[in-house]
Amino acid sequence: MEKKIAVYICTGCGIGDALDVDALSNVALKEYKADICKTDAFLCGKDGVAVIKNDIENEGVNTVVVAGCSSRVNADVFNFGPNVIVERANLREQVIWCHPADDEDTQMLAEDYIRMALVKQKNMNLPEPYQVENLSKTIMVVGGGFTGLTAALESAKAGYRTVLVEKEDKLGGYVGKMYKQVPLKPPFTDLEENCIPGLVKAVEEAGVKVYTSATIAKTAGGPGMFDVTINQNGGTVEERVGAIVLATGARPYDASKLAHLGFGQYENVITQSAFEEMVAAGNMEAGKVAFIQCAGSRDQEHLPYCSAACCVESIKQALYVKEKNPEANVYVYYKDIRSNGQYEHFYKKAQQAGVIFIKGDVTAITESDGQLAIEADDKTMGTTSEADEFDLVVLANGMVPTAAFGEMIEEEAEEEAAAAADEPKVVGPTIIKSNMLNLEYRQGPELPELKYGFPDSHYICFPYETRRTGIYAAGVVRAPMDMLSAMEDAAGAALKAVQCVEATAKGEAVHPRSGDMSFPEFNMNRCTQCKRCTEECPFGAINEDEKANPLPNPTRCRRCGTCMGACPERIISFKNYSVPMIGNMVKAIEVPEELDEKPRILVFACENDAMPALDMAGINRLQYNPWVRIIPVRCLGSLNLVWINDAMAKGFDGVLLMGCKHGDDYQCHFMKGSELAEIRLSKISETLNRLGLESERVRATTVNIMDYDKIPAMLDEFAEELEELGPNPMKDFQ
Amino acid sequence: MANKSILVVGGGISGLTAALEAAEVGHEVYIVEKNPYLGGKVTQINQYFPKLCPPNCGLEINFQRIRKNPRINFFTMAEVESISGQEGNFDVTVKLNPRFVNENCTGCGKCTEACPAERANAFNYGLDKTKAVYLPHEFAFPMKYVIDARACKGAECGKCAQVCEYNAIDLNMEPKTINLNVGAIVWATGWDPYDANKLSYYGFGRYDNVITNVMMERMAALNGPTKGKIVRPTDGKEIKSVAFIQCAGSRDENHLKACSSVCCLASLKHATYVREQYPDAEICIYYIDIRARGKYEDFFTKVQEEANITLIKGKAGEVKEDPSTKKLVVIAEDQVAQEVVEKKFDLVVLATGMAPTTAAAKVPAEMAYDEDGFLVSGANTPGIYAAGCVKNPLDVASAVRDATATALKAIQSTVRGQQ
Amino acid sequence: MKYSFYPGCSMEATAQANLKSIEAVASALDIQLEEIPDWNCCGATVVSGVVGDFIQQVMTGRNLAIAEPKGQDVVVGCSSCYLSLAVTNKRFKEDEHFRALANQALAEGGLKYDGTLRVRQFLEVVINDVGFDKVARRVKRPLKGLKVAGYVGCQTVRAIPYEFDDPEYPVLMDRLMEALGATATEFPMKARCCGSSQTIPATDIVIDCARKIFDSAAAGGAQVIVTPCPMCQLNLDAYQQRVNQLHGTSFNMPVLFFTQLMAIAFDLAPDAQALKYNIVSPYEALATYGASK
Amino acid sequence: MEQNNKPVKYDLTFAREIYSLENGSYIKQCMQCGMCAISCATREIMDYSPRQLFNLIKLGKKDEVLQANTMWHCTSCCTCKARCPRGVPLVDVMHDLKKYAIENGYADYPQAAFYKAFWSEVAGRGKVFEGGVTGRYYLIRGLDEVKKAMDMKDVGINMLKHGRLPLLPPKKVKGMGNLKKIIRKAQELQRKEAR
Repeated sequence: MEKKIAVYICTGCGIGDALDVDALSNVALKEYKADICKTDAFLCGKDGVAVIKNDIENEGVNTVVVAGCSSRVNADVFNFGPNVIVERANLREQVIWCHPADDEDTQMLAEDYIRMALVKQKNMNLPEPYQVENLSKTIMVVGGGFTGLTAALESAKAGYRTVLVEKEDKLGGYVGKMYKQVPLKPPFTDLEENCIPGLVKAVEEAGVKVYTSATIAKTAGGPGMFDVTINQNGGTVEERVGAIVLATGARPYDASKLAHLGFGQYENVITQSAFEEMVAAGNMEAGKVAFIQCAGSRDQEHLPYCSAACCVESIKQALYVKEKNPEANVYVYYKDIRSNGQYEHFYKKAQQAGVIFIKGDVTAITESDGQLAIEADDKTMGTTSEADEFDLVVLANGMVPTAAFGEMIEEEAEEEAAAAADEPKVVGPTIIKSNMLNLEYRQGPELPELKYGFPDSHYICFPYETRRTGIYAAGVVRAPMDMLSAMEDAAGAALKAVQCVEATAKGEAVHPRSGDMSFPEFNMNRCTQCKRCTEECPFGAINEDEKANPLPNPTRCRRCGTCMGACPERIISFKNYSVPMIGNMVKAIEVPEELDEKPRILVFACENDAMPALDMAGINRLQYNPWVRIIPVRCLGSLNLVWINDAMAKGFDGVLLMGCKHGDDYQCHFMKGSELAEIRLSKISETLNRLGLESERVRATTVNIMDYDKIPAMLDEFAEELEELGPNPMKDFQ
Repeated sequence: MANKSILVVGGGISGLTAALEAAEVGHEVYIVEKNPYLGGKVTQINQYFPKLCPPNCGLEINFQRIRKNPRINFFTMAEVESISGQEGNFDVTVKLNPRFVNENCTGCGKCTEACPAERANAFNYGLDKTKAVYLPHEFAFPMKYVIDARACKGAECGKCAQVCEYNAIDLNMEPKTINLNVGAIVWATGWDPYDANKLSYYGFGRYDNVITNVMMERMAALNGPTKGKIVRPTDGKEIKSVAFIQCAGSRDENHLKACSSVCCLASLKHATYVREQYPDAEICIYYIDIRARGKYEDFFTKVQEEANITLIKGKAGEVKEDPSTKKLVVIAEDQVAQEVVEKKFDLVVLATGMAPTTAAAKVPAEMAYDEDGFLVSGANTPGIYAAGCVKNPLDVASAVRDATATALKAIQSTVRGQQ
Repeated sequence: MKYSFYPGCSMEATAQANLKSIEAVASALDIQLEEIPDWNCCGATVVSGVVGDFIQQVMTGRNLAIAEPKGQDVVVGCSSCYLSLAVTNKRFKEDEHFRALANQALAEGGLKYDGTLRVRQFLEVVINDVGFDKVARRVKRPLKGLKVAGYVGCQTVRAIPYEFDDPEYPVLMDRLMEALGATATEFPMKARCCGSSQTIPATDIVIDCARKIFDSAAAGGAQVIVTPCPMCQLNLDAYQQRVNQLHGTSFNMPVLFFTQLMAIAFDLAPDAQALKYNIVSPYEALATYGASK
Repeated sequence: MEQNNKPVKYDLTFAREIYSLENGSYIKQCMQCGMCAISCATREIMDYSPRQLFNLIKLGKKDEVLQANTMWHCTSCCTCKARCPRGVPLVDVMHDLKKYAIENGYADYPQAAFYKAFWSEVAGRGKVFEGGVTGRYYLIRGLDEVKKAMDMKDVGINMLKHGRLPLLPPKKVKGMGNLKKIIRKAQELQRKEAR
């Protein structure tokens, strides 16, 4: 595309008063030879926008720089369609609102931002979407229990061909074996008939292709083109599917580990599931039953988490006993009754039926003459209490996700690890070989676990965030939950699957860069097979051949640029985001000579959290050091060390990386971006020192969106420390 | 031919999610939001449990998604007036209330400097004031000012209009009505904090040092009325002790019959706010059951270990104020100790629960509600779905999950309507 | 405005001042009260403890059955009676099984109650049906400067919680006092228990409760206490001296029915003010407002 | 509560009896929040808070429950009833427990005598006359109580002086015969219902 570049400088909101606009125009026209440069007092107003539109239509402008407010505002106003590149130079929030008006330093800052925007434009192209041939929009659901059946039905009802794979010979899973189920609708008081038979029928009627007694031998490819090998009855079937819902459920916690509650010792101490089957089979005759909650759950020795469903399930089972025999004596021993939300009504219903709830820790279970006795530390009674003559004691033994069973993936080959022993390395997520999807992914065959084997999302706002694009976990395999939640979760995951196949068809990324049509391209000629990209991709998008050549799978890619940042040979780039693009922006910044005593600090800021925080500092008119020049990056994971070189060589006195929080409660939307950047940084400190450059000149910090009040101090303190170090010795070498 | 577009009523986290998820599948979506900004209740939350991360982070991403997606149309200061038709073809009238600031607003803030009138800041639950022309909050999306007609002195004052260089102030703006035709409707109008004035035994409204959990969020927030400092409202001084009263309204036949699901975790989170600012403050939580379900149990465990809190099993019965010191006495039956305990605190935080907005304002269509007023999804009118906290009391992650699921239900309605 | 009226037993003995002032205030406000013919005791809160709620409610139901043909709202002047009548009425309305059974019993006396009436308190009728404005207009001698502790007590607001005012921090009687020109004082104990019918079997309880109430009223600077409840009035009035003896206090706090204060502000006759029944003399505190013997 | 080390043992027999009382089944829905314990005007002198009493019922501690002063100290102020988050009508439950205690011979408290006196007065006349109730009360309680009453005589004299203790009772209910029939029928129905 032949670029015709136009720069529009808005003088509104005080920009015109604070800055020398003519000088800015000169930068565009004279220094950078922009085709057009215009100023307007109210660029986002109708007339201002009309000027730009007119230039696009009549002057052939196809590349626009808007120098005015932040790209966080007026994005719709300055959107001129898919064929016009628009770049914003933020003169308002990050220049005049946080720096003094009519000031030499402020002016220099503004001019640099114009330069950076122009260079950025020169180095970017309109992305062309990645298109897949033989694309499939089929949704595959793995697991035919309550969640899986629901997910399959929901996606079929949305008009998508759906495939369901179940390892047992019968659909229904854990819920299928239940006598009745907890209420899923108001008034949340009545036991409901088991929904599985109806659900199975509906799934069949909706035309879902069902494979029972089937397991997945292999899942290759990526979204829109997953090639799945299904083993069934000794043979194999191939399905090409677009996206996958993993709904393989959970298993009850191994009760044999609950000997302290009499399991294994006394025949009549049974599990929640055994009780369910007993009632379903019509074999439950007990007149006195105790339910023991948190049998395994909320116990650091067993399952540290709460299994979420057991309280309402036990309430339900207690009601079974009362349904059969209203005179039966039923006791529930609990830590806290967790009948959240409207299940409070269900709890009350059980109380009204006469179920006795005892807040207490069971201290002993004994048996005499076939009847059981329970001793408990009875909290609200303030004493030890005993109850005896139980026919049955039912342990609410919690749940463990099916994804937790199997061997853990070993870390990379020993020798490699040894060779790189002095290099810090990001520890990848744990993957357990649970034999469910058998993904042909370089990073391992299943979804990475988050904690306790649950392949859950780490994000509160984005519960379907997945580290394997196009594969969404749902139901109790994802997190401990009750049936009501699982029902919703199934539909939610189905939506995400549907969304993924639609986006893939258009060549667009899915969350968090949804709609992004760019994707990384590899210049394989220069690849040294170092494996950094294949290891570091947070989404496992890049496979490897035997010679360790990267094999990118663009439909798995989320466009964060981590591979681009990782690559020492700089062979990976996007049409609109590349190592040279940022490098040239660095180089475009004017670095005054040492004698001018105007140091320069380069900031690479994550565009998700740090950039808005910087904007917020401006909105709050917080003043900070005018030596900084800020370059937004997709994610600090995309930080390529050559940019640091460029900056140092150019004479910058310091470089600061502003990324998201990492660690257990990480905030990075690409999982490890900021952490990777810091690790990369640590690798060059030695080099810097060797060059006589203090490694303290380059550092990383974490900023969240609400840290805007700390930004001035953060920058000012860094500047002070740099002053103590003195100017960059490379400054005047260029 | 059915309409494939979807109306989402409510622009909070549930509504935004439902709208974005549907739009990213490829559907045209309209969001109708009654506030002058999108984001709803979560914009007023300081941090989410259990990660203690700022909600603005996720909102920022969601607003980015809106900016980049041409299929999303939104209306702020808008409310649905009527709905007719059926699944696949609903006619909806939407009233657009006057903002008195038009699309010319650049967000420069000159008007606020000129405005002589003040109003109680609803965003901070009345804990401070703004001018009559104000930016709802600094992360407001869209970033446009708005005029509170009840506080504004009107056209004869007109100072804001005089200083605005962009002709953005229109003090004579009138309400407008627009009509939309959509295939499905998602009702995601969320919740209101339960009115703590109704819990007279806790003295809210009479004792200024009794606040609610939502006020605590504002107080702890950097962009809140105290710039993030947790202090005694009566004198702005530091606190040495704080009590959290759980189930203030929830799990109560006289108030909210359901459990509000989030308050236990919210109070545990608030305990971390307090602990961060006051390493030695006494923190007591009065509770019936601590409901930290699923993996939230880890957060409960962590807060117990790290924040050094005292948990008292016993619903707080009463709060009394010492008029001279403004200290508060909380009386409760400590059931483990089997005794009535009276303890003094500088600050009492009521963990008030979630009242669905539909307890007060019904959907203008044939719908069903449960005994607390929560909307029953799709019960009477196919094609109208409830999402998020208007349906169940949910934490944010669950509300987002629910909203995502509901987006699919709405899409199904538009598919069904086509057959 | 016409109503059926249930006076209750105390009006014929300890609370004659209540009856007299209600009747006078009612007529001054154009409220017609028609006494339910041959009414019987509602059983108060006591009878249930001997024979159970059902018997007590059937007895109460007899009064409602007698009143039903007139179709008028039933106004009650005594808080305890109101509790009985209101709760019984609610049960007749809402509990079909109860209604059928109770009517079987009432049939023995040739009666039947379908639960069609509304049971109300005189205080609430004055506030909601007459209104503060009309009351204020009727005032002849505003009680300017008089500091009044509005002691609403228990059953007035808690018989049917939230029906009329906040069950624990009611404010409407204070507003009524303000309509008379008086100042309602800060009074945290305004809806706490006076000890009720423990007067005879456990006087200590009443003394203890009364002490706390006086303390609270005095702390708010009240000159007089007003109440709608005969039991409260009796306990606080008749036992005030006893409280002083046992606790070494020196409370001298007249305790009036709110209607007595209305009668004064309306400048009604001494008989309507019925101040002679007050044990703690109100004359001194109310002298400037025209309280008369 | 029990101070020895032997655990107390759950026995639901007594609980079932209490549940069968007119308002007894409400006890089942108590969720042990303890709101009632704080609400009570006489909590400081109660043996057990209502919550504890309900716990004892659940446990089967008949003697402790029926000998407790809890229900007798209830003043029917309705605070607990208005506040109970589970909607337990505690005042009405207390009525049942009082009735049950009287019927089962656990009625040593002066309040029980007062209650009985009150009921006799109502059953006999259809209306209550304070003088009559007091007389009947002292008949039941005996001389000791009269002595205590003498301590209070100044109160009585004051009331007399102010015309608040008429010596003669008001008129009986005219339809007393019918009222008695109604009560008899109600008692009969009540017995039937209890079964």
